[in-house]
Amino acid sequence: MAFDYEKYLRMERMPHMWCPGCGIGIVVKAMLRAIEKMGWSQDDVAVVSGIGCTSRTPGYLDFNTLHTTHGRALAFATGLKLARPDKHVIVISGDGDAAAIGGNHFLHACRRNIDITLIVVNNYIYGMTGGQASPTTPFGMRASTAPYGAVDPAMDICQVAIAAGATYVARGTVAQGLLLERYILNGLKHKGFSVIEAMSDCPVQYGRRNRMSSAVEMIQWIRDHGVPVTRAKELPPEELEGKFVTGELHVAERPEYTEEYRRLIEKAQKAAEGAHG
Amino acid sequence: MAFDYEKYLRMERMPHMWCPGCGIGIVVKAMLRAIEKMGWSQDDVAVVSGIGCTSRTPGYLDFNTLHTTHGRALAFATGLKLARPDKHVIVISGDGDAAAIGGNHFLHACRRNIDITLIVVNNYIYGMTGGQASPTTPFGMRASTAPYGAVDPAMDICQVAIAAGATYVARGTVAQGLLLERYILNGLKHKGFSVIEAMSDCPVQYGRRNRMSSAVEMIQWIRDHGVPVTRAKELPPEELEGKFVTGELHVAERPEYTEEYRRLIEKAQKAAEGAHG
Amino acid sequence: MKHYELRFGGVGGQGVILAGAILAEAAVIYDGLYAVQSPTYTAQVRGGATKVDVIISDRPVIYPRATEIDFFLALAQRSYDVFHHQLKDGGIVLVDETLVTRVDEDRYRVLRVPITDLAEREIGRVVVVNAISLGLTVGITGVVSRRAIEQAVAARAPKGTVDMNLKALNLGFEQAARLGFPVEERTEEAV
Amino acid sequence: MKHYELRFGGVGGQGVILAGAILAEAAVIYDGLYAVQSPTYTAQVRGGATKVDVIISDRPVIYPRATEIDFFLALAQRSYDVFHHQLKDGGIVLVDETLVTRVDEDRYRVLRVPITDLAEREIGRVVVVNAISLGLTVGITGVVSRRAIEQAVAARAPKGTVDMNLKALNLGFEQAARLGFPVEERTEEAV
Amino acid sequence: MAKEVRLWEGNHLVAEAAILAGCRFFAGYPITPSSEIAEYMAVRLPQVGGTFIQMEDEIASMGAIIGASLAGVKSMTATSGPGFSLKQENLGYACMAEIPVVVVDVMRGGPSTGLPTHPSQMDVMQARWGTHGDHWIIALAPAFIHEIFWATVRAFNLSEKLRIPVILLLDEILAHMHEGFRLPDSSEIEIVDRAKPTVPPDRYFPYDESQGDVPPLAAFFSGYRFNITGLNHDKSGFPTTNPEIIQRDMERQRRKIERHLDEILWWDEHELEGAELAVIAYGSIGRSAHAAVDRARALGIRAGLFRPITLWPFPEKRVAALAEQVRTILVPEMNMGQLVLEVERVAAGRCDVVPLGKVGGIPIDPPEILEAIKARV
Amino acid sequence: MAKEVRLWEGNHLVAEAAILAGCRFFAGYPITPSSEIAEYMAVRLPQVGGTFIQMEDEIASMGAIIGASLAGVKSMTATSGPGFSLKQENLGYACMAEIPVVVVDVMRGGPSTGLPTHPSQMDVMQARWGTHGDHWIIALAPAFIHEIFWATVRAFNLSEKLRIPVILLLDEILAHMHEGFRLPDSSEIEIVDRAKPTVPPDRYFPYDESQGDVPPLAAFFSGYRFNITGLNHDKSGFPTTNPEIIQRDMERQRRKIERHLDEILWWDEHELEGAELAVIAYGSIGRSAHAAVDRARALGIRAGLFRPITLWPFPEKRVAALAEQVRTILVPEMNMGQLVLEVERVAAGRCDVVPLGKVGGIPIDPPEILEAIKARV
Amino acid sequence: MAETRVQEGKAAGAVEQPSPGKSLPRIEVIADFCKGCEICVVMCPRNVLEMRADPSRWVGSVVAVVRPEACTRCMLCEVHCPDFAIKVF
Amino acid sequence: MAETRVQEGKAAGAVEQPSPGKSLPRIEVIADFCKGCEICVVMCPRNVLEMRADPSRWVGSVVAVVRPEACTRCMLCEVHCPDFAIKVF
Ligand SMILES: Cc1ncc(C[n+]2csc(CCOP(=O)(O)OP(=O)(O)O)c2C)c(N)n1
Ligand SMILES: Cc1ncc(C[n+]2csc(CCOP(=O)(O)OP(=O)(O)O)c2C)c(N)n1
Ligand code: SF4
Ligand code: SF4
Ligand code: SF4
Ligand code: SF4
Ligand code: SF4
Ligand code: SF4
Ligand SMILES: [Mg+2]
Ligand SMILES: [Mg+2]
Repeated sequence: MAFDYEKYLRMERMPHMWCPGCGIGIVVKAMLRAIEKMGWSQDDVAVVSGIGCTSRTPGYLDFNTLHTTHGRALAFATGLKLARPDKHVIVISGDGDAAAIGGNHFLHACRRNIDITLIVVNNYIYGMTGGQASPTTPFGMRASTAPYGAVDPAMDICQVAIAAGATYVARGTVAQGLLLERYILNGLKHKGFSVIEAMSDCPVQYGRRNRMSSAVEMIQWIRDHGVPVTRAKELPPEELEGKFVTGELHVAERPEYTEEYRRLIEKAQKAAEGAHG
Repeated sequence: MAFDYEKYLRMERMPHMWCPGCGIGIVVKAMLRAIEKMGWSQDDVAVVSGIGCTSRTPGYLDFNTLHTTHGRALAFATGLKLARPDKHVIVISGDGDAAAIGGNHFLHACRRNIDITLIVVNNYIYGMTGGQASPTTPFGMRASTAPYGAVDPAMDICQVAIAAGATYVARGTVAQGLLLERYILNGLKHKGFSVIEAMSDCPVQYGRRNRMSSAVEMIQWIRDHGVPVTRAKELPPEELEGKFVTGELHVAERPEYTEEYRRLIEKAQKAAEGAHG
Repeated sequence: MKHYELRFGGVGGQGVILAGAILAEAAVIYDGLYAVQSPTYTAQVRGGATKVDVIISDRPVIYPRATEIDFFLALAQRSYDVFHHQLKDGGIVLVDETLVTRVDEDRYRVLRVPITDLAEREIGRVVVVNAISLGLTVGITGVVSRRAIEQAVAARAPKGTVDMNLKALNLGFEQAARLGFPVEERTEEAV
Repeated sequence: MKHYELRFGGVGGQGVILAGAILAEAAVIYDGLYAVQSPTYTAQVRGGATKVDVIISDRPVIYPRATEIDFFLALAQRSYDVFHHQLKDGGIVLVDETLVTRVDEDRYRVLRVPITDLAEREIGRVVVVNAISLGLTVGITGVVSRRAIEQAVAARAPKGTVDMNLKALNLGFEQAARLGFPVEERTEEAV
Repeated sequence: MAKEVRLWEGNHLVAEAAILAGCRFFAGYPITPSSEIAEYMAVRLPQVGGTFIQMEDEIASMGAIIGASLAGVKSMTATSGPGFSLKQENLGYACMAEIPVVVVDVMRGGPSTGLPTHPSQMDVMQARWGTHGDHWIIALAPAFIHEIFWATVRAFNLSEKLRIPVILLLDEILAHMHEGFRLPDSSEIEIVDRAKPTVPPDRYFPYDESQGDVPPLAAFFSGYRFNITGLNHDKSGFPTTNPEIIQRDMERQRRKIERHLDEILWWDEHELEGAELAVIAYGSIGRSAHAAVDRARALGIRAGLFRPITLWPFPEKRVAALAEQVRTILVPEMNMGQLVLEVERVAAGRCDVVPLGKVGGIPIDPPEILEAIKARV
Repeated sequence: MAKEVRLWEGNHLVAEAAILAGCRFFAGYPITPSSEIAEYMAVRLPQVGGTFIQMEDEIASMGAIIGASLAGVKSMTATSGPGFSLKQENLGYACMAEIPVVVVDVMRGGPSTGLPTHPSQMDVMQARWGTHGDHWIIALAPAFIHEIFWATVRAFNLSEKLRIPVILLLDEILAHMHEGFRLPDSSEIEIVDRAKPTVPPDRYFPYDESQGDVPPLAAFFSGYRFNITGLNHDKSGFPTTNPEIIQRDMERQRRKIERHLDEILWWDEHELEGAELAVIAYGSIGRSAHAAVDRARALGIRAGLFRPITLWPFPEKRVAALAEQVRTILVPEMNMGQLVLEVERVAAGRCDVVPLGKVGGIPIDPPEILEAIKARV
Repeated sequence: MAETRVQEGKAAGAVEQPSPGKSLPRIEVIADFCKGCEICVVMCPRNVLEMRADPSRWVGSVVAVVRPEACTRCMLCEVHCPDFAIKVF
Repeated sequence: MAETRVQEGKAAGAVEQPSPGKSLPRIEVIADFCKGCEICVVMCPRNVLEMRADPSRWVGSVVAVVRPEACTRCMLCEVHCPDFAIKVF
């Protein structure tokens, strides 16, 4: 049965501004279905973003929504979450937002293992500003600032997340919306910092420059270049060259930041009382 | 035979400002011995730093020396290296400088694999500003901003470097100056971005707060908590809890950034000539 | 003194801004006039209303935006609505009649051409809407010479599309003639 | 009107800044006077010259730095050299005689005590240099009451070191007496 | 219960005052000479159930306090020059989104790394103009220990009342000096909390002019679901590019300041009656000037002191009147001439305006100011 | 060989002019409406053997160009409001260390994310005061296409000559408009390179006052080994806390500007002779004002235009003289009143100074300015 | 068009046969939202959907439901429509 | 003090016996640089060095060479002196 997206949409702001075939909408839908499954009240959820096409998401959603500055969504979200650890904070970022200018906040949110879910819509490009290279633009691919092909190797956002300490890390694609939903759902359920990277298409700014001018072509490319983690383990490295691994890449248990802080408060208050008494 | 450090020191600025027993000096010496082994002319070497006790290093050394802003040494160094790819650029940073405020530049220097050698003096603390917690302060340890013990887990700088794409990553300690020298030397030889983390002591700001008030105690602690990578591979994870792994943790070959850029220039110039002809 | 202010309005992706640049190039490079092309973006991504002003003069252009517009080409209703205000009373409004339906007839002289339909029907490619529009614009206003606009269009046309674009440009001139504006003689050495 | 300006100078790590705070606390909390303690750091890490000004007055202190110093305690030559300039002519300079050897005898009234040696010899801990210095300072200047400085020292002394510090303070008073400054009667209920 | 007089370090008192003013969230990144504020907060905030977090940098700290404030928790950060520069982008966000926050900048020698452990007053213009784009901001520069306390409380109150970031400007002298102060009882402190919406959620708009120049700000998670953005927005908080809406919105923001000048402006006057020369000085140099004026008066020189505590908005009217009264205004500052520019502007030629700038990390002491006074009368 | 007239986009011409001025390094981070500068550089720099790099953020971009410049390569970055805020800390470093760099800020609506695709002139005060600490800076705001070209060349030349960061302020209109321009031949362009040391390495000091107000800057790796720091430093570039040295150093930096005002200041005057009212406007609004003045004159109104291209340092003397001449100065700007404050200061009450600020992303057109002129004469 | 099909595998457990007990699927297209991207068309494993040119729209086309009877309610079209423009009941 | 010894293992290949052919080691202490941290003392595998109190220094002590004849020139003291204060020839 059709999912009731309207419940979560600010219908007066629809249709949204994303280009025809842009994958962001697919990710947002997966996220909304996952939230519905969590059974959370809309009042208890905040959706936070930076700047970029992806980061326009909050404006369409009927939650507590916060559209911050480029790259800084996790910083704002950290304050929000610490102020109300009992509420749910979801951050949605583009690849540039999360991994270029926002790289440092990303690293440290992972390290703290704060109970926030980060969804990165990785479309290999700066969509909003007109197709400049992003840290995930694959080597040799074109962008408006990489007219001769990118000479910087692409960053593997999930690997960095794992190394930095995130405790739930998964990668899905817009070619597989239901799997993506499942990863987001598991991320939301997870206590700790969870990262879901959604490989997505930007036909207008990335596809067009790289001989995939339609969304369908790009989504196909994405489908063809994802290797499920179970299969990836069996493949020799050469065969993974130029591909990306999908699935739940890392799940771990580590103390969660706001809970640790709650414990710290108890400790401090006990010590202070002790000092008085 | 005594090493001729004076050759590389600005003797008129000595003695240096570091506290008695501070490990930074040990790292600097290892670095100077490694540079000597490279046989480089001092005119061809730049030493770049950010801000912090460690970052005071350049001021004492007779190279082209650049003391930049907090966390940004790698950004300045990237410009310097790209302007003169034929010269040698070494960056020396504290743990806060490299991994807190400088985290993003660290990530992206690793990703680009630019031929710079980064030495991180990890003393678990912000030395210069008076003992505040750093991203490497171990969980539960005290700092002036962690009076109840750190609730943030520590970052593993080397693991992040590897995940982000650095191609030579090693960890040494100030308890083993000769090994440290060897890692730095291998880092300098390596074509690509190399990271050498030197576990070091700050008796004044870290030790004092954590029941190791003398340099000797801290250096002992460091010696006792390092596990050589060969041995670490054989140990169960529990036994590595609270320890750090030393040795050459990662060595890989990947295209180096300035060389790729040189190729790009050739390509662009050929294309432009083609367009004219 | 020749001083002519034109505005092209459309939505992001239609390419009116490029069309404005080509017209300005025709004026500056090929006719030796002064010109400014000055675009306005109202949204960062596709689908927002955009406009471009082109001011052509035989003296240096001081203010780079149009304030008393002689000619307004509107390829989208939204764009017409937002951007027509600075048109002179009695100024010419040329609209794509399938896309723009509500126009202030009392104030302006309104010309209607099914530009997009023509592009599809006659040339078979929607992208040539701009070339047709340029033909129409120059045909109607005579603001630059036919030869200049032909050269400018040819110089900007992507490889392999020069003929198609010149054909479309010509179609524009024909449409202008159909609306009663005289056709300048064709320059054959254009390419 | 009582208005007294003191300066303690040393190098980073010696704790003169804390000593200044204790003296100011004695004045403010225990003697009900006004006081400002105002430190200067010349380097961020150990070993640099540091100073602290303490201004004690029976009226609110306006300018928080000393400008006409009555009393200067110098525990390091470097500190003396850098910081003695604002001392009044004829003002008192108290130096640790093993650490500070060159003093402007003509301008100031110079008092010499081997404070660090005393700390080691008599108390067995260098850290009490500050407590001895405070005893000397108060003994010489009488700027706060003996009782006040005792209370202030006791309140600030780390757990388990109160007695040691009070002993050192007393040693300072004794040294002051030795230099010819009258000893205020001992307050026993200090702790 | 009346508290005892204690010796307070300026930085510590800022932190304690913040807590008394209701601050329950602090995010910061250490930097000399402001670090003691963070360190004090790290100890104290958890004791009162609040949260201290050391972020990865100043940018993140600024973002975090805006996030926390949006959840209804009064928030603060503290920094010094280099960090203040880094906070500018997100500070502008707080201006645009009208989120109450307090930012302490303890001024040290600059520019760049400058003189980290020495005082300056070099960030005065940056406090007004540091972020890009038009914006309004309040900056307070207290001088005495009690003013540090009350300025901190007032910073929170103004911030809450006007939905505006308030900058507290200290200099290193004030930050590190210790002075006696008795903490007031909470009953002695007036605390202002931001207005909460009175309308039901479906009629709530976070920038609704019809609710006054300062529309109420609902807290996130309080049942009012709305949108906040750093883009220009309409009354509902959604992006707009409508020029009229934007113009009106900016004018309302300016009005927030203009209509509340009475509450915002705060200054001290000393010996201005009959003065022929006025010294305008603030922060620790305000104290130096006070002492200098006393000495001048003792010499029979008709000098007086105008000591603004609110630097931004600048007390234009009062200074204009002063310029009418005196022949000379002398402006000593620990910089190469910053606030003096504003004094010149406001004096508008009515009297001579003389800068007395000094850099290098040492304060301008009373004798120096006295000299300058003497040279001008 | 004389080049042909071409239609140039403002942003592209900045980039091409930079290359002609000798720029061989560009580091940037995309942001509307400045991105075309980076995109053009990405194509063109490698063609001339230079280097373009897209950094991870604006902070890194600013750092990278300082690094490259220190290696002797002329360097530039370009950004818009939010990115300009982020560059401030390292911009201050360039001031302190006196490293020549050119920073382009294409102004869009602000504050914060504001109106990314619409013009403003809201960063004018930030260009002067955005970083912490005392510093001096040059900011140029061209208005016509040829001025964009020559201002870019001049930005590099001044930067090299004075060892100072130069800000090129465009607004979105100028950045995106296309206008005809013939690129000059390189023989027509005067190019200034920073002075190289004439002393041997052991007698070289990068801040040696005895070498003049602008001591030569050796390139890294050129055999001169020296130290550069953002701390206050002595003549050799090593940290110092000596107040006298610092005061002298700062004064020398100020002198760099004061003694070269003739070369730095650049403005255009139009119909000022006999004017009773002067309009002061810059950038695209300078063009609007020009048109408005023409219309006013046509109506017999004695209005004139003063159009500063150098905004910082502000052409104080000329404006003061103008204030003496006219009854009113009108200052239209696409902001809520920024440069007008400086005009007020300099006018010092000699005439009325009337702001005409407007925000919302649409320019102030000639009719609006004409209206304002009429209302005032 | 077979080669452009992008399908989500069974792994996601979503592709089902129409169950006889239930009523026929109803597929709703919100034409105002549809941007004609064709994703739903290629996602559909049953060729239920097709693109239809519509020059009156700036995007040029809109989706049309051409074989509703073949629909298995697998939801892949709905899940992958980026524009919230198609609903399967 | 044995328990405070911090030694770099043979792995580094640095600990050697004094070679009889060479002249006796000369150990130079630059007293002005020595900050009395004791690191060289605990690093030395041959107990060649010792700390000596020196109250005239703000750091309170300075290193002294007490058994030069035992030195193997292993360089561990020099390598680990953070203050460039000890040299072994
Ligand atoms: C400080 C700052 N720098 C740059 C920008 C310009 N900017 C806006 S979005 C963006 C990148 C968008 O790319 P990404 O994060 O991948 O999001 P997408 O649009 O692709 O979804 C940039 C560079 C900005 N708004 N702020
Ligand atoms: C932008 C900015 N923020 C903060 C500081 C203050 N600061 C100087 S050094 C430092 C940290 C030093 O720690 P680390 O990098 O670990 O170096 P260490 O002193 O321990 O060698 C900090 C926070 C600064 N100078 N600039
Ligand atoms: S530009 Fe790319 S990312 Fe942005 S909306 Fe369009 S397709 Fe999506
Ligand atoms: S504070 Fe720590 S890191 Fe800094 S010099 Fe002292 S011991 Fe070394
Ligand atoms: S639900 Fe959609 S995708 Fe699935 S069969 Fe029906 S029309 Fe096709
Ligand atoms: S996927 Fe959605 S937007 Fe795309 S064609 Fe189908 S219904 Fe239309
Ligand atoms: S070289 Fe140094 S460490 Fe080695 S034996 Fe000799 S004195 Fe000891
Ligand atoms: S290691 Fe160096 S500084 Fe430390 S005691 Fe030995 S010689 Fe002195
Ligand atoms: Mg992207
Ligand atoms: Mg450290």
